[in-house]
Amino acid sequence: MIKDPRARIVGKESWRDYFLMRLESPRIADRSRPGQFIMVRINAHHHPLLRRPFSIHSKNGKTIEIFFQVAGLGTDLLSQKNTDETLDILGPLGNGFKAEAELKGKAVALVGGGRGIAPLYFLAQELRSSGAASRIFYGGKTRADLPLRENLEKQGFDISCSTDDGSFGFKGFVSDLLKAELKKFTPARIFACGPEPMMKKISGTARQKSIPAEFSLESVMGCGFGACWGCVKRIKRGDGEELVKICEEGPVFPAEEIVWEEEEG
Amino acid sequence: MIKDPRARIVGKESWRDYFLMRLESPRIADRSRPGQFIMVRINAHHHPLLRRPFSIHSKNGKTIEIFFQVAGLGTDLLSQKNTDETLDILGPLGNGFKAEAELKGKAVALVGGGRGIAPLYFLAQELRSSGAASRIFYGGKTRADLPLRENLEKQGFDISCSTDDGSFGFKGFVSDLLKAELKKFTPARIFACGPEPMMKKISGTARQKSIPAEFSLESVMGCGFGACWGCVKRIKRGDGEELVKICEEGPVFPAEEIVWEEEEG
Amino acid sequence: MTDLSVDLGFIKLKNPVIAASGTFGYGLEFEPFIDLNLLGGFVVKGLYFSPREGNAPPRLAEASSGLINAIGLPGIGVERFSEEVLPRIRKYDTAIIVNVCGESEEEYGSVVEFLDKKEGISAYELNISCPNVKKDGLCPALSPEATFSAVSLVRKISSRPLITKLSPNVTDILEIALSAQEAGSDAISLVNTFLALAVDTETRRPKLANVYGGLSGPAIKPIALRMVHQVASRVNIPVIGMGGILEGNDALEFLIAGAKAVEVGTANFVDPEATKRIIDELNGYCQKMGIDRIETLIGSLRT
Amino acid sequence: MTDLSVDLGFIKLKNPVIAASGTFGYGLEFEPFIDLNLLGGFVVKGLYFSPREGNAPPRLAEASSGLINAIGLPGIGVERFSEEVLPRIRKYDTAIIVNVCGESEEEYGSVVEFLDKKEGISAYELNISCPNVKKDGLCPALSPEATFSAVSLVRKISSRPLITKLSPNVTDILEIALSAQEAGSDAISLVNTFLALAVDTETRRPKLANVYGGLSGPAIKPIALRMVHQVASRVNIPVIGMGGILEGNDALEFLIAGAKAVEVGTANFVDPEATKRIIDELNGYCQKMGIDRIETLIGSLRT
Ligand SMILES: Cc1cc2nc3c(=O)[nH]c(=O)nc-3n(C[C@H](O)[C@H](O)[C@H](O)COP(=O)(O)OP(=O)(O)OC[C@H]3O[C@@H](n4cnc5c(N)ncnc54)[C@H](O)[C@@H]3O)c2cc1C
Ligand SMILES: Cc1cc2nc3c(=O)[nH]c(=O)nc-3n(C[C@H](O)[C@H](O)[C@H](O)COP(=O)(O)OP(=O)(O)OC[C@H]3O[C@@H](n4cnc5c(N)ncnc54)[C@H](O)[C@@H]3O)c2cc1C
Ligand SMILES: Cc1cc2nc3c(=O)[nH]c(=O)nc-3n(C[C@H](O)[C@H](O)[C@H](O)COP(=O)(O)O)c2cc1C
Ligand SMILES: Cc1cc2nc3c(=O)[nH]c(=O)nc-3n(C[C@H](O)[C@H](O)[C@H](O)COP(=O)(O)O)c2cc1C
Ligand code: FES
Ligand code: FES
Repeated sequence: MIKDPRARIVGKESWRDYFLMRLESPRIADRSRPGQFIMVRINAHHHPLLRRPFSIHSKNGKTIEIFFQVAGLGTDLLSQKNTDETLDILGPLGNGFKAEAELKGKAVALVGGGRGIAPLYFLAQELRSSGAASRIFYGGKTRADLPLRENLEKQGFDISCSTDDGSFGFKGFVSDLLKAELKKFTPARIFACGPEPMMKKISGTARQKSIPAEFSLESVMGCGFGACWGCVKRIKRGDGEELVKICEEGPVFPAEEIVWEEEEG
Repeated sequence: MIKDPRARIVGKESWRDYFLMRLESPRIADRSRPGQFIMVRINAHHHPLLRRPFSIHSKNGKTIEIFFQVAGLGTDLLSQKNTDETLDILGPLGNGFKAEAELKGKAVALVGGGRGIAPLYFLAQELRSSGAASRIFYGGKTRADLPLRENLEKQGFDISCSTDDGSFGFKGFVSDLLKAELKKFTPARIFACGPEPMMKKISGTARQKSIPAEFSLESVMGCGFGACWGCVKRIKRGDGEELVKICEEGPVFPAEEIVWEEEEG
Repeated sequence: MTDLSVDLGFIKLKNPVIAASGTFGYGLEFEPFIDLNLLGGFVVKGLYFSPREGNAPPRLAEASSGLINAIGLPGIGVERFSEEVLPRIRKYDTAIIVNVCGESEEEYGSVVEFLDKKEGISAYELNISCPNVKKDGLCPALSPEATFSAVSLVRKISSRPLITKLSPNVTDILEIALSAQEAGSDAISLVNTFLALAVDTETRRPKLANVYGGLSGPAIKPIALRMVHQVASRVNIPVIGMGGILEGNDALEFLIAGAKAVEVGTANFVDPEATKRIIDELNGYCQKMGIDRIETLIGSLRT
Repeated sequence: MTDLSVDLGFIKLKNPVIAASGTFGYGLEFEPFIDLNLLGGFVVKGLYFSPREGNAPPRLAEASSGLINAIGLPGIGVERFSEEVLPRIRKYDTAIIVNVCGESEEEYGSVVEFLDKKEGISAYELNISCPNVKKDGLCPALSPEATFSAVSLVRKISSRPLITKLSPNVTDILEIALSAQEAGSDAISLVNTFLALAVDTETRRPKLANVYGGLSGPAIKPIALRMVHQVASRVNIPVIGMGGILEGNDALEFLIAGAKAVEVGTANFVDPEATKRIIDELNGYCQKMGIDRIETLIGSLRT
């Protein structure tokens, strides 16, 4: 857990409201694993006040990347930063995905909804280098919500896409695409990140098929390093349930530990 | 009084912590007179909240210029804006200097301390075109606080400088420089802008010599257009004194109306 | 088109957006920027019976996402107001509300007595909550008894609807609101500003000549909103909410929390077109959410 | 070198900067970022007698220049604290203060009774002001009587210095402070958070599961500072000021207004090195202003 007050922006790409930023931060890059995240200070002023969490999208030597969608003021201001400006970041934070090592030689499914694709690229790279074959399922509302598709294809990943409106790939939710594909292939593990309803559905599918799964959860974070008790989610522990800090013990949890929230009425 | 939400920055120059910005705002430029000011919204967020007042430094066709020194967060953020960005501004505000018309053919003294030079350039230009001859006295702490000296010289103005530390020109306060010069020349009017203690001294000198003088006052401004009652200064009116909104009835006042604040103990 | 009108019982507003007292001058200051006919209403600067100078400068200090003011209610008094201002503003088709001040209960009474004879005023807003007049921010709205007493007195004199403006500087805002209701107030408006201090660390002096001032602006919005929610869910008279409204979304928070209308204060300084913009944004929200009548939003918070 | 130490009477701090309860975990969370020995002190997360889960999520919402939290005081209880945490933090050469909570007066008593037998605690901070536990933010610090009663009880049991932490959600903060003093508190710390609400206008639900939460951060600084000034100039015991301190200059405002020390809260989330940086900035200010002993600044406001 390192504070790097001057991580330099060394690259920036954008598609509509999606941004990919490469940050030079050797010590943080060095320690990063897939599924971990960083906390970014948006500016030195009083508003917005809190840092914002972003998954580590990739690492390459001294640099890491984040991939984000503009969701409000913080991400909007962040998207306006340019190459050669610096950012104050903390990282790497959280546990990361857990099972990479055991998956050598196996096939796995990575499912990303919208900006939920962010941590999966790093995971796919690591899985590849540890000898596992990833199939990536990438869903968005419409074609423009799949900005990383080409990048991922260029990297040679096996990728299937879905859009809610059918403007590209499978028409429907990515959870439905996965469900359909699971008739034909049985991954050793499913990794997913995206909106909770999507993850909840995938969790159901995985349980039905008895496929182990891991999910990366989100929550409003006050600190990112265990000091505020703000980011808790209900998690099964032993016989009961506990409110667990997802910045410390997560954000990634195995399917069987997650207590999904009730759909609201 | 016009709100121009998209005044485009069409030029920017800087010297250490001093900035000259040219803004394209045809309707505001059209109505501007020397001594008036604009209110600039720094950003669309919640902090800093209020607009900031800046004197109109010059106008040229569709554009006006502001000249400012970084004093805190607002001016710091403003200084980071670049050409082609837009600013939300209100203007022209305030009364402006009063006596230009009557000064045809006469000699006048314009005295600016630090950023107080800002409104005087516009005034000197107008005086010149109405046939008055300005002598400009420009004071700063040190040589670097006289960034506009060369510009003014290039424009052919008669300019004398002072620095507190003697690094350039007369060593001492610009009010002392003026006092010394007034032994040799008697302007028909003195116009001054700068820190209050400087203006107060000049006011004393002018009274002694019975030279009419006008001063541009400052105050924290909530609105700039008379709605908040925040910017008042004590002003002589009739037999008594009143608290007068300087954004409406000022910021320029004749010497005899101003009630200078007591020096603090 | 969404129906933005709201019915306060004693008056129907064309939309729930009212410009707040002390931040909208006498209305005239905003003529260059907006068409005053568009507003739900506006409240003029606080009026005492006689003209007043207000506090010594400096009167303003900026704070994080907020403004601290100790203006101290300068003004032209009821006579000049009736002669010079009222004739110029009453031509507008919008609710004109006069913010009524007093050094004593009697003065509140005489202001209302005087104005009651003049035409063109829709309601009085009883300002028993200005923190900038007495030492340590003392004002009637800090106690249920003083609130009851001031409102009762004015209630007897006034022929017009009475809105009582409350102070947030209290332990139990509901108790004060209930006193105002019991004393016959037709509505409650809240909040006035929070008593505050800012220190200049260079000079080690307060930034305001008055030492304390009142904090307004986005900084106070979450506290103001809580108070509006506490009050609106328990009184029977309409609540007008305010505190830090800069955008349509802020106004919506207050409406959803139970306010029948909102007042927009500090925002008018930042953007003299703020009230107009907020009305447009309310309209935009309603269209997006498929809401025909904005009144259906009021108090719709699902807790 | 400036002498940054401040003497609270019952304890001397190496500097006036204390990390605030609930924003500094159990201290250990900050070991990766700063040397805890540098601090004047730190207050650990509020402790009840038994472990507690706290409130349901979502627990946090950001506001303008502020943070609204309804954490609800989750924690490990006194036993695990004494066994697992205390041995690891008491080795630091800094004041360790335990923030004491209770559902009832008796529980405050039992927490203190239990901890009194453990070594390595410098003082207790009695948290009678958390707005996030009972409905509508009710807590003892809202009434002078309840404050007196809770402090008196703990005073009898505790062998250690007692700091009473006050709530800003009151009409008359001085009255409450005087009750705490009369009941034997050794110091006063203020302020805890302001009861607040934020509404999600898309879902029309409160942003926090608990509905109300407590507002902290720069937004509240001017109000907190006013309260510290009101209290410090009238009580005989030291006042520890807090509310929105992000920088050295903010801490200076509190010291000049009369606080003998300050607590730094929300800033720790924004910048885990905040306490250290603030100490450096205090030092820088003193050097620039030619101040030998920071204590000479305390209460030096020229009103
Ligand atoms: C561990 C973790 C990893 C994340 N990784 C990514 C990523 O790689 N790419 C990406 O685009 N986004 C990611 N997010 C979400 C991202 O942090 C939020 O979109 C961002 O904080 C919103 O900030 P804002 O100021 O733009 O929006 P705000 O105006 O603050 O809020 C906009 C919306 O986002 C929600 N939100 C605000 N803060 C958070 C938060 N801290 N966590 C979750 N939701 C929040 C709000 O409730 C609101 O609905 C991640 C979140 C977590 C917890
Ligand atoms: C009519 C008028 C014309 C002005 N023209 C110019 C100009 O042409 N060039 C220029 O550099 N400056 C000018 N100023 C001063 C300028 O407005 C302030 O320097 C600026 O507002 C400071 O903002 P900030 O956020 O950077 O500083 P802050 O952090 O807000 O404050 C820094 C310091 O400036 C003081 N200050 C803050 N706001 C104001 C204000 N509105 N007026 C005066 N002092 C303030 C504060 O008290 C503080 O001491 C003018 C002021 C007025 C009233
Ligand atoms: C400069 C200023 C002057 C004010 N004058 C008055 C006043 O005369 N009467 C009154 O009832 N409230 C007055 N207020 C309070 C506002 O009407 C409003 O209650 C408060 O500012 C909160 O709303 P806001 O955050 O939108 O500004 C004043 C506020 C400001 C900032
Ligand atoms: C997330 C969070 C948790 C808090 N938990 C506690 C607590 O356990 N006990 C307590 O006395 N105060 C608690 N507080 C209040 C702070 O200690 C402090 O009084 C308040 O936040 C104001 O200071 P600040 O603006 O510097 O944060 C908490 C504050 C926050 C933001
Ligand atoms: S974000 Fe603060 S504890 Fe997890
Ligand atoms: S700045 Fe608002 S009245 Fe002058």
